[in-house]
Amino acid sequence: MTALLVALGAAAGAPLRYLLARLDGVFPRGMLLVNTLGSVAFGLFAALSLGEAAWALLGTGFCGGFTSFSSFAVQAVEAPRRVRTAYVLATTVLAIGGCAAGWALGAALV
Amino acid sequence: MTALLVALGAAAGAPLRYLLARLDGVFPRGMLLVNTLGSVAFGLFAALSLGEAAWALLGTGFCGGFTSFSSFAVQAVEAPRRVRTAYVLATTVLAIGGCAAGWALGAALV
Amino acid sequence: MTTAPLRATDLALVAVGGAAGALLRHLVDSVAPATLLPWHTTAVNVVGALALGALPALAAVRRSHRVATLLGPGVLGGFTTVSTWAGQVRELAASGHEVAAGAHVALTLAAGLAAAALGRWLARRREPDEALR
Amino acid sequence: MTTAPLRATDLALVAVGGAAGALLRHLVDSVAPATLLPWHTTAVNVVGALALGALPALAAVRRSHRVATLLGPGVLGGFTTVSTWAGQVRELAASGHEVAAGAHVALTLAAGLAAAALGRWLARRREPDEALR
Repeated sequence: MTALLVALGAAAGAPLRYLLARLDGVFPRGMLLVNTLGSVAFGLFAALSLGEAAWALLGTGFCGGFTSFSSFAVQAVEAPRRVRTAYVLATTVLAIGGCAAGWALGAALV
Repeated sequence: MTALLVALGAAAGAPLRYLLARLDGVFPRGMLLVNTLGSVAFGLFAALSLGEAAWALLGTGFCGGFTSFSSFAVQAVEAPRRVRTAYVLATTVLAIGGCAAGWALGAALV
Repeated sequence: MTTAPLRATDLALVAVGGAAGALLRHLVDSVAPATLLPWHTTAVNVVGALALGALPALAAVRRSHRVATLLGPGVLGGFTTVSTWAGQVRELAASGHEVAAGAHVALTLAAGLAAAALGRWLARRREPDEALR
Repeated sequence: MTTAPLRATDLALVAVGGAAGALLRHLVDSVAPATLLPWHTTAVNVVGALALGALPALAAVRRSHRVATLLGPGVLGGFTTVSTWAGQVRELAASGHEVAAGAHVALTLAAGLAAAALGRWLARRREPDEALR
């Protein structure tokens, strides 16, 4: 059951990432947006203390399938040097900072 | 506080809709996707019986600000006749059916 | 598909406008009396569809892409909602009010589409006036 | 910005692949021993980055856009995750393990980027081979 919910959440999150990744230009702003938004949502859902099943669907499945480390890493490696540093820094700061912000927001709600 | 959360949720949902609406062609598939996904999420969140504050953020704010009836109605009126009927039917069926599916899923989780 | 470049300003305008529109909807929700049919949501959606249709009647909207973005996909997009409508229909049907659910679907669609068409017509009427000046 | 037409098939392939990738990640999560540093997530992300980089080494991926979409943004996109990584870093820092949080950031970045570069290099090495045949 939990596995099914993980798969279902990712089946929604992954194509949504694919759509937003179409915004990528020389700077991969689409993937940056995806990884930021997904981390905010992950922090928010984590703070809401969802049940195990809801967490499998929304946290592990949706947010996990929506964000992608592999795309980020390959894009960073392939980007022109001047873009690379900015992209790696921006993703790291916005993902972790966004997750903390999402958590803080969620914690204030429960 | 509730009002602030509604505004915050919509401030995230509305630009996300704007991005996905870029997929609109002769057939407004971007907005159809937005209204479907937003309704699925609305049904899911409703079934999870979130607290009042979390609901203001995710249901009223995010899903409400993400989906848009006004864009749907104006697009339907402006579409060529053969597109119009399909668009109105698809939006109605997918939004209400999607919301019911999201609810059923959420109800199975709690 | 839109191939126009995506501007960060536009996203910000939609975020600010969307927040304002959703706040306005929340205000309407909180003062509306509880009735079987959620008239206030129908009213929000019909008024929003009329306003979005008629938006080009405003000279400021025709002149400025930014004003159009703030008010259209921003304020009116955040004000109106498909998800709440769908949620209300589902809830009415699930609680045994199938007729009310059907009426909520039909009334919102009929009045909303008519309002959008009326708005477009109003906006179109204004253009020759402007051209004559 | 991508201006290539959007195909429904691609979205379906990404959905199916993403679900399979996430399932695989869930499997790794559920068999991984509980340690302070979540090594299993680092491993998932590093392996996924290596695999995505090396993907063009597969002839089937070079020949078929669909296979590439299924495996790349699909399976490997759903398998790897930034949100879980960010969530773990936040949790480590919030529970007073600031050094572990910093190490998790640095190790994932260093190993992940190196793996992606190695994967790309491996894929590039193969191309001349193929051309010589």
